[in-house]
Amino acid sequence: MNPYIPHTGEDIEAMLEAIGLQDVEALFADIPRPVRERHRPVGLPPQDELGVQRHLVGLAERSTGRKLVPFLGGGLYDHYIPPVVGHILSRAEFYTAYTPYQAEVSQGTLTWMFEYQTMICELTGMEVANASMYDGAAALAEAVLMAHRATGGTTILVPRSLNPRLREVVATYAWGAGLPLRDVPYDANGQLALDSIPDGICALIVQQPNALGTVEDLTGVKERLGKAFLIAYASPIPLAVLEPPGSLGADAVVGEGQALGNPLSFGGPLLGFFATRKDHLRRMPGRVSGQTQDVNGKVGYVMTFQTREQHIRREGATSNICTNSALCALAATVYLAALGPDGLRRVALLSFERAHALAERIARLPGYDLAFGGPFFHEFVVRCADPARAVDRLRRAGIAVVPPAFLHPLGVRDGVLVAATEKRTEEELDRFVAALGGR
Amino acid sequence: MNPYIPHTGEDIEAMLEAIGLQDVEALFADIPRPVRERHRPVGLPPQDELGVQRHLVGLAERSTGRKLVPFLGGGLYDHYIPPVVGHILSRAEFYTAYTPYQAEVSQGTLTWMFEYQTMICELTGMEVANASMYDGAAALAEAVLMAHRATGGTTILVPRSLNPRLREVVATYAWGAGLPLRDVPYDANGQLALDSIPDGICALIVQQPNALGTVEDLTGVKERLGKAFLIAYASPIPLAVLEPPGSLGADAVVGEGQALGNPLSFGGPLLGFFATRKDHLRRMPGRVSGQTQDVNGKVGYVMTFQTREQHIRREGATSNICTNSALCALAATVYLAALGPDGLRRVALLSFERAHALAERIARLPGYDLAFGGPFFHEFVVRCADPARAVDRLRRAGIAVVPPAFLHPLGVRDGVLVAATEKRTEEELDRFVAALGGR
Amino acid sequence: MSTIYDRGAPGRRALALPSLGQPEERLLGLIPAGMRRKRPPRLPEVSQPELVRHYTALSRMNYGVDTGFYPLGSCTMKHNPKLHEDLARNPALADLHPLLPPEDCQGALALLWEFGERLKAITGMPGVTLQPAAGAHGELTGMLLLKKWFEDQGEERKRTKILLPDSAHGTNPASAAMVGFTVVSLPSDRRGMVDLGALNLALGPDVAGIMLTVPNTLGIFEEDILEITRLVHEAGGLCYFDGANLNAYLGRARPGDMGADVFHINLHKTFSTPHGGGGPGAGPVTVSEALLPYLPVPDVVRDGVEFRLAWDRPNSIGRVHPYLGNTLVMVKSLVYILTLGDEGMREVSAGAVLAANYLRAKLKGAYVLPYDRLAKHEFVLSGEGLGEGVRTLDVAKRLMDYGFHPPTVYFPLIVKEALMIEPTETEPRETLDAFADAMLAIAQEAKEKPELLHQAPHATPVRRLDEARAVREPKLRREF
Amino acid sequence: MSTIYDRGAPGRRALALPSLGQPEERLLGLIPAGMRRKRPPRLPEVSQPELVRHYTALSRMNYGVDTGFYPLGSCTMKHNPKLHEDLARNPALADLHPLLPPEDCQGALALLWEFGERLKAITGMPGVTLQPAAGAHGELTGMLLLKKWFEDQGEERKRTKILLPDSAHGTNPASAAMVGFTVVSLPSDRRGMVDLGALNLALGPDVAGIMLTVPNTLGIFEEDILEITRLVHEAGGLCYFDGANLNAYLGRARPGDMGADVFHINLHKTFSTPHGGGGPGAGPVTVSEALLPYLPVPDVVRDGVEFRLAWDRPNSIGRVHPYLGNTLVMVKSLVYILTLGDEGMREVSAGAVLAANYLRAKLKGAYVLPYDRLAKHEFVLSGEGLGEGVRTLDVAKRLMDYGFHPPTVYFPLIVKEALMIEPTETEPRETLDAFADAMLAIAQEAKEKPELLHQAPHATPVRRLDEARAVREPKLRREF
Ligand SMILES: Cc1ncc(COP(=O)(O)O)c(C=O)c1O
Ligand SMILES: Cc1ncc(COP(=O)(O)O)c(C=O)c1O
Repeated sequence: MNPYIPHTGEDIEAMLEAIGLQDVEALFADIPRPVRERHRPVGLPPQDELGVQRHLVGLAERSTGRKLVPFLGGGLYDHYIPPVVGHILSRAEFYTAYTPYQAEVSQGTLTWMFEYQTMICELTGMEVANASMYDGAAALAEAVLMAHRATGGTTILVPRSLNPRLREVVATYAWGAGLPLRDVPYDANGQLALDSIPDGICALIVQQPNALGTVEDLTGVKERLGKAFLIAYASPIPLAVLEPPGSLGADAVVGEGQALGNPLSFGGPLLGFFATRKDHLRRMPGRVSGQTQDVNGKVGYVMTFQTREQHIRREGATSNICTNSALCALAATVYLAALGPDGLRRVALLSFERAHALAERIARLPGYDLAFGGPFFHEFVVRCADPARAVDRLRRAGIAVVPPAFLHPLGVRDGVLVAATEKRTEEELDRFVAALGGR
Repeated sequence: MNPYIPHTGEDIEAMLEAIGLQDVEALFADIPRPVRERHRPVGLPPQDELGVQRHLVGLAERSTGRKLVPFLGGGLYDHYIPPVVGHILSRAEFYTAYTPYQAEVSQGTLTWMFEYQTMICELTGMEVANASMYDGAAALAEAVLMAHRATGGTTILVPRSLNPRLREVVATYAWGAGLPLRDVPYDANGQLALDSIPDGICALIVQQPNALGTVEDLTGVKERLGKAFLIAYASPIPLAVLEPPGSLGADAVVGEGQALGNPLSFGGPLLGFFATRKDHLRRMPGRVSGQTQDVNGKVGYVMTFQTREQHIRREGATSNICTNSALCALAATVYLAALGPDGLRRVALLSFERAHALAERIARLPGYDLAFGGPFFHEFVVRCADPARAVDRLRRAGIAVVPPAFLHPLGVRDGVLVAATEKRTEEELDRFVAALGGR
Repeated sequence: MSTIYDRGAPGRRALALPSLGQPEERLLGLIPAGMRRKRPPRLPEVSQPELVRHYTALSRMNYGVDTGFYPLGSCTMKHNPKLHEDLARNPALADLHPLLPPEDCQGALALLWEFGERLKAITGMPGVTLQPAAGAHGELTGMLLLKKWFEDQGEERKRTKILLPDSAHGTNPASAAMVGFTVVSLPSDRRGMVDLGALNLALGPDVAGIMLTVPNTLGIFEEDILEITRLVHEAGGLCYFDGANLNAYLGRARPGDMGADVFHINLHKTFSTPHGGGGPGAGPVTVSEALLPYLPVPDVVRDGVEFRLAWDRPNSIGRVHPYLGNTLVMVKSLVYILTLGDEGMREVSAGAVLAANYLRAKLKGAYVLPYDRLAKHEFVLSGEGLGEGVRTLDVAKRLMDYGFHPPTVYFPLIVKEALMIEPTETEPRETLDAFADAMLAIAQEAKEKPELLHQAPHATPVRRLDEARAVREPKLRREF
Repeated sequence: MSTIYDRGAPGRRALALPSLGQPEERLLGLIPAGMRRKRPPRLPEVSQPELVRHYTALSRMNYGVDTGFYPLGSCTMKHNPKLHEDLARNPALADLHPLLPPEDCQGALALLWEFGERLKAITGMPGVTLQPAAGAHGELTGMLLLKKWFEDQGEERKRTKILLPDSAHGTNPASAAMVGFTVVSLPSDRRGMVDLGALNLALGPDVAGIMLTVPNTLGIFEEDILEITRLVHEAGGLCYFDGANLNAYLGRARPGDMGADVFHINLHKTFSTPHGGGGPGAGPVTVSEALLPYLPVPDVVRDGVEFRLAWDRPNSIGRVHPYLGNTLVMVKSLVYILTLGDEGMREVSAGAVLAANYLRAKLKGAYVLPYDRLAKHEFVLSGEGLGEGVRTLDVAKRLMDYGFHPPTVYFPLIVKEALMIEPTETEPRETLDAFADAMLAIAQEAKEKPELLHQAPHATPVRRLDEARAVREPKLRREF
């Protein structure tokens, strides 16, 4: 018997009898015969757990990358995940629940959503946040669509220093919605070079720190944009130390929350966070948990402002999103609660320190230099004559960095992107420098 | 601040004030000054999680054994553990609870204990079982002590084919209790050669299958023992297929339950199971869960027959055991429930089949033979001229077997002990045979 | 409920972190003063014991598949096999960075490739993209594919309408709208199926396509499905299939054989991945021959025993995901497919449809069953006429007192006071019986003691919550 | 509660296993007919969803440290750090077979060696064995060591008595008895400490030694400890220390400096490993110089950077464990020690003693406090005189209604109606306050509404259970 289907022969007979049918096939009589006849099996026999497990583990372990020391960034970061996060995420009551449509039996989910929203608002300096989007790219694309709804503008200003993966996803959504993108260059520091703002602009996207690793200076930017949206795409760990875009006038702050207690996961699932100002609450995509009371006056939480959502508003909804990234948001919540303000700051500064220690040592190597002069956080571009060769040397020393082609769309052809987190040890830094130095 | 101690400076002050003390040191004024002064620190600074984790994982991964294919037995076996077992064991309500002294808030533990006792009785063919002992060896030693209490006899008959680790532990306990051991030889089949039973015997131990892997024939043994105890030490997976010692007159059936859903754990924690006849209930060591009712007549479970136990009976207790192996017993319970009668039988037969397939192929190799002619289950002794060399060949092929010295106390100096479980693949068998055959 | 902010005290922490090794100021000096944060984010300050207790307590206020029956219609809340969870936590997958060069992530690529092949075979369609992160994301991808197709046909400006049965899920119209399509609603007929007459009237040169759910959200298989897709194709349109209900015919029929051009699959429904209290899921999309050139890039391609990423698709709609999709979710579904095999997949749909019809038979006397025909994996009752002022919401809340999660309510919209019940194949008959008994008891209560329902739930951590108040006085974050 | 046997149906199963590949009979033929099983064991037959729900439901009826305050005296129910659980599940440890040759398990040996060294330093004693699987097992090991020592001194037949304060834990006399010693009870004096006069009287050439608990089970430090051990040693006896209460002075004092010859450590108390609903724990034993030659074999020994097992101890008592002890438990405690360091260990004892005295101060007005002195990590109240027929058991059950696990009750035996309260260092002050409030409220209830206590608990999955009935009509297994 199938271990997931508890119907014995006797069960099946009794159930068929109650329905008034002779056999199981009769349950499918309403599927047009030609459709049933055209059906072809996949060609797979049922398998036992041992066999499937062996197959899967065998496949997974073919990935040599798991043995390399990662100095990989490019949007996702290898931070330490405290074991307590995994333990909470393994609580079956959390992970085997659906979206909390029925509040009274979902107070666990609704309460942490409320906590998560608070934490995201605090990190970003914003007033309201939703309970998650698929990933940072989707959050950014949705912010663009929201800006369009709010401002009526169409053109989106996109820095050349935007992470190319983000750019590609935003471009897809924007094309669908009929919104043109326009490039904004960066300067020798690797920072946004914002000249004049053309008319009819819908929004400017700024990534903080940007894809070159450079910290942007957002002061005065919103003032220059006027009604157009300032959309900040912010990296959450640096936000512990950097001025939150919300305090600098941003209309929406979105980003990728993977770094907050979620594994790299080969790129999915991820966690898009989305925060904005109260004024835009009714334009915001996604689920929101709100505090209320029960009939006895006891505090409780419900999903609220659902009239924005697809299941009520249908084609008029603020987004089509339904399933989101809840469990990853729970991970972020537990992570932030575990670290607290001091711990988060510590992780940020440790990562900062590792990156700067490494950058300094690399810059002293002959033939290597930092590509940009601007301030950076935990990621930076190394300039060298032959990036492919540099990466190859690192690889042979058991070190992984993002392939140089990643930077090509940014106009960087002589660079290697390097990121560090608090997990990188002195010994690993030594190994990195030694490999580059050719020793 | 220490992450496990939530006392802030303010908390400490407030608590000291409530107590009426000035400082924390005053809390220790009752420890004689010379004792406090002689204290020397260990010399360890506090460490962060990342560092400790790195240290531990680093140490653990120094064990090359984890990369070898195990054909290891000798009392512990590498069976497949269905993931569902680990998921249940990770439920914090189970693993962070103490012994269920307070029944009304411990129905989870007490209910599974009742289930476990039922399953052990069914497996062994006995009437009552306790809720676990430390390990099989301790269970066996306690059975010997119980036999002594029950029969008044002192001499324990111990087969030469008993697992030497069991023998050593039993010898230690028996020496403590003043009970002499006497050897019983085995025959050319590797089976118990029970001649005459001397007078004043307390008990005969029989291991099923024994340490040579051989299946013992227990028919008629109890009859010959008379009042003396027949104590069977049985391997639980083979019990799915072998006649339970309880049906063959055994007075106590004990064993090592690791194979039932518990990892090898480098030998600990393990799971001693202990079953006996109703007559001996009040002589039995260990915790027992019993069914009863609450004031409303609702069925519930409590720890019962506690007057046997040390906390009530003190020096008159049936054993000193307090903490046992509860969580491992829960693993066994979930394992047995997951497999059911058919699944357990399947695992037993698959292991049997793997072992026999391998034995047949080895026996066909020149220079190798099966050491004993008796029926075996999933473990057997290969006879060869140079066991060390054979083991070395296997090791170079990435295969681990029990070091030949394990068999020396059994009088086997030309043998290699080989075990197989349902996890061993055809490819691994091929590799084994090829390695031995010198190809 | 109290939140984590109500626990703890300043200075407490749950984790021992490495020290910085140098003064903060030295490091901070490297960031321009204007970009330095003035005020730290207000985050909880709790010790590890407090942290663990808080979230353990929260979890215990949740209902999940592992705690009980969860017949939430349209959501396919089936058992989540435990093997899947463990495999997805394997560090060889979970700790893999997606920007590693292909030669260093062959295992992950192999797995994604195999998964894509399986989905193509299961749906009978020649192309697949694994990027969409959920069903609605798959719908968006599908709508983008339609847009691209008509752009390529030079019909982009003409074909602006998407036909949508009135029983459709909310994500369908919302997805169409995101790509600028106008939604035209199609009425259902008395059978609860697409009204062919109405379809014929609606079709024309301005129609880009139709979005169909098969079986539809009433749980009814569109018996005219071949006719419908033929008509749409003849009118120059394309057929989008919402695959949320694939559990109803898994292993027995394929959308590719029904005329689908695009098909999304909610892995968190049919393919057993847990829903995580809202997500993450995954929504891979399979497509017909015609749409192959437009699929997102990159593709995972097999070259002998090696796997690589291919970008050679000039007409692609582009990326909808920054990497390759929700890999860790897909692993679970791949394991599920391999475990089931063809036989198991047939058993899944058999079990799901059997259970739904069994419950339908048991409940149809006591509740209004607006469309009384053979159901597939779910069926829809109405809470109308149960008793004095009793609404479907009351029935739902009352079910909680009986220890069950309520069905989906007030959807689909075409049934008044809808109660949409999807038992799935993973429930033992005893559970179905107990649920039916509770439903029957509630119907009785609705007549005899309606206040029991109005005041329900009684046995939950909180009593009925005031949703209006949450909107009237919005509290969407803790204020300090 | 219903058991797993009440779920399921014949033929259901929770796991897909490989098929056998050949007829069962062929294989079974290899086993002599008489030894083949006639009737399969009656085991549950359940599907995976049923299995998971049953045990999840059972778990939810349990109280654990992760769900709330667990002041069970003498059990040190502190927080169990989550890092420990993950590290102990590392396959490099968990899947390691103990019979591997030492060269293939260097990691595990290194870890055990390091752990042993740490324990020696913490206790200030030169020898250690890691074999004992629990505290009582350590006691047994200790008693065997004493027996061996006296055997070696030729005094085996003479030294037959073990002195035991009347406050001792039940395992102490039981362990002494297992090795054939006669137990002689020593009265406590008014301070709650060993009565030196009585000790002097009891000592003599027939005394093998004393078993002491420091601080004792009243939570009181034996202020005369140096005098006591001196007297015993002078009389030719040895001193066994029960280390269950090490949490009281961790990092501040060492049994080796107090005159201990044998000391057992309950890792599942002081060293934070979870108790698992009864076990497993571990009870390593450290010993004085004199007893080194008798320790169990083998020993883990370091040779440069290599680790090996050493058997060269001809006077060893032999093995008490078939392998090297509960390695996976020890890993957790090693991690704990490394995380805390010296400073953290001092904080542990400070926090534990602070919390105990804080509660003592708060409760002493409302409950009888028979020994009113500075407590260490725990203290003992009496439930006497609370109100009309109210017993300690009633207080314990009533605490459940307030959401707390009751303290240890009716132990130590020298306090009537004992309530033994051990808060540990891992509880926030807020929790201690809430517990104190509940205790005070209950004391009030005992006077005003004693029936509330007699009938307690009210808010648990079952109400008060009939223990007498369980003995009268024993049901110790399911009957079929
Ligand atoms: C019929 C139908 N279509 C689409 C969706 C949206 O899927 P997702 O939640 O995965 O985005 C759902 C989800 O409930 C659904 O039931
Ligand atoms: C004082 C004391 N000694 C000994 C023991 C026995 O220890 P274990 O349960 O580890 O065998 C206990 C356990 O509660 C105890 O409290």
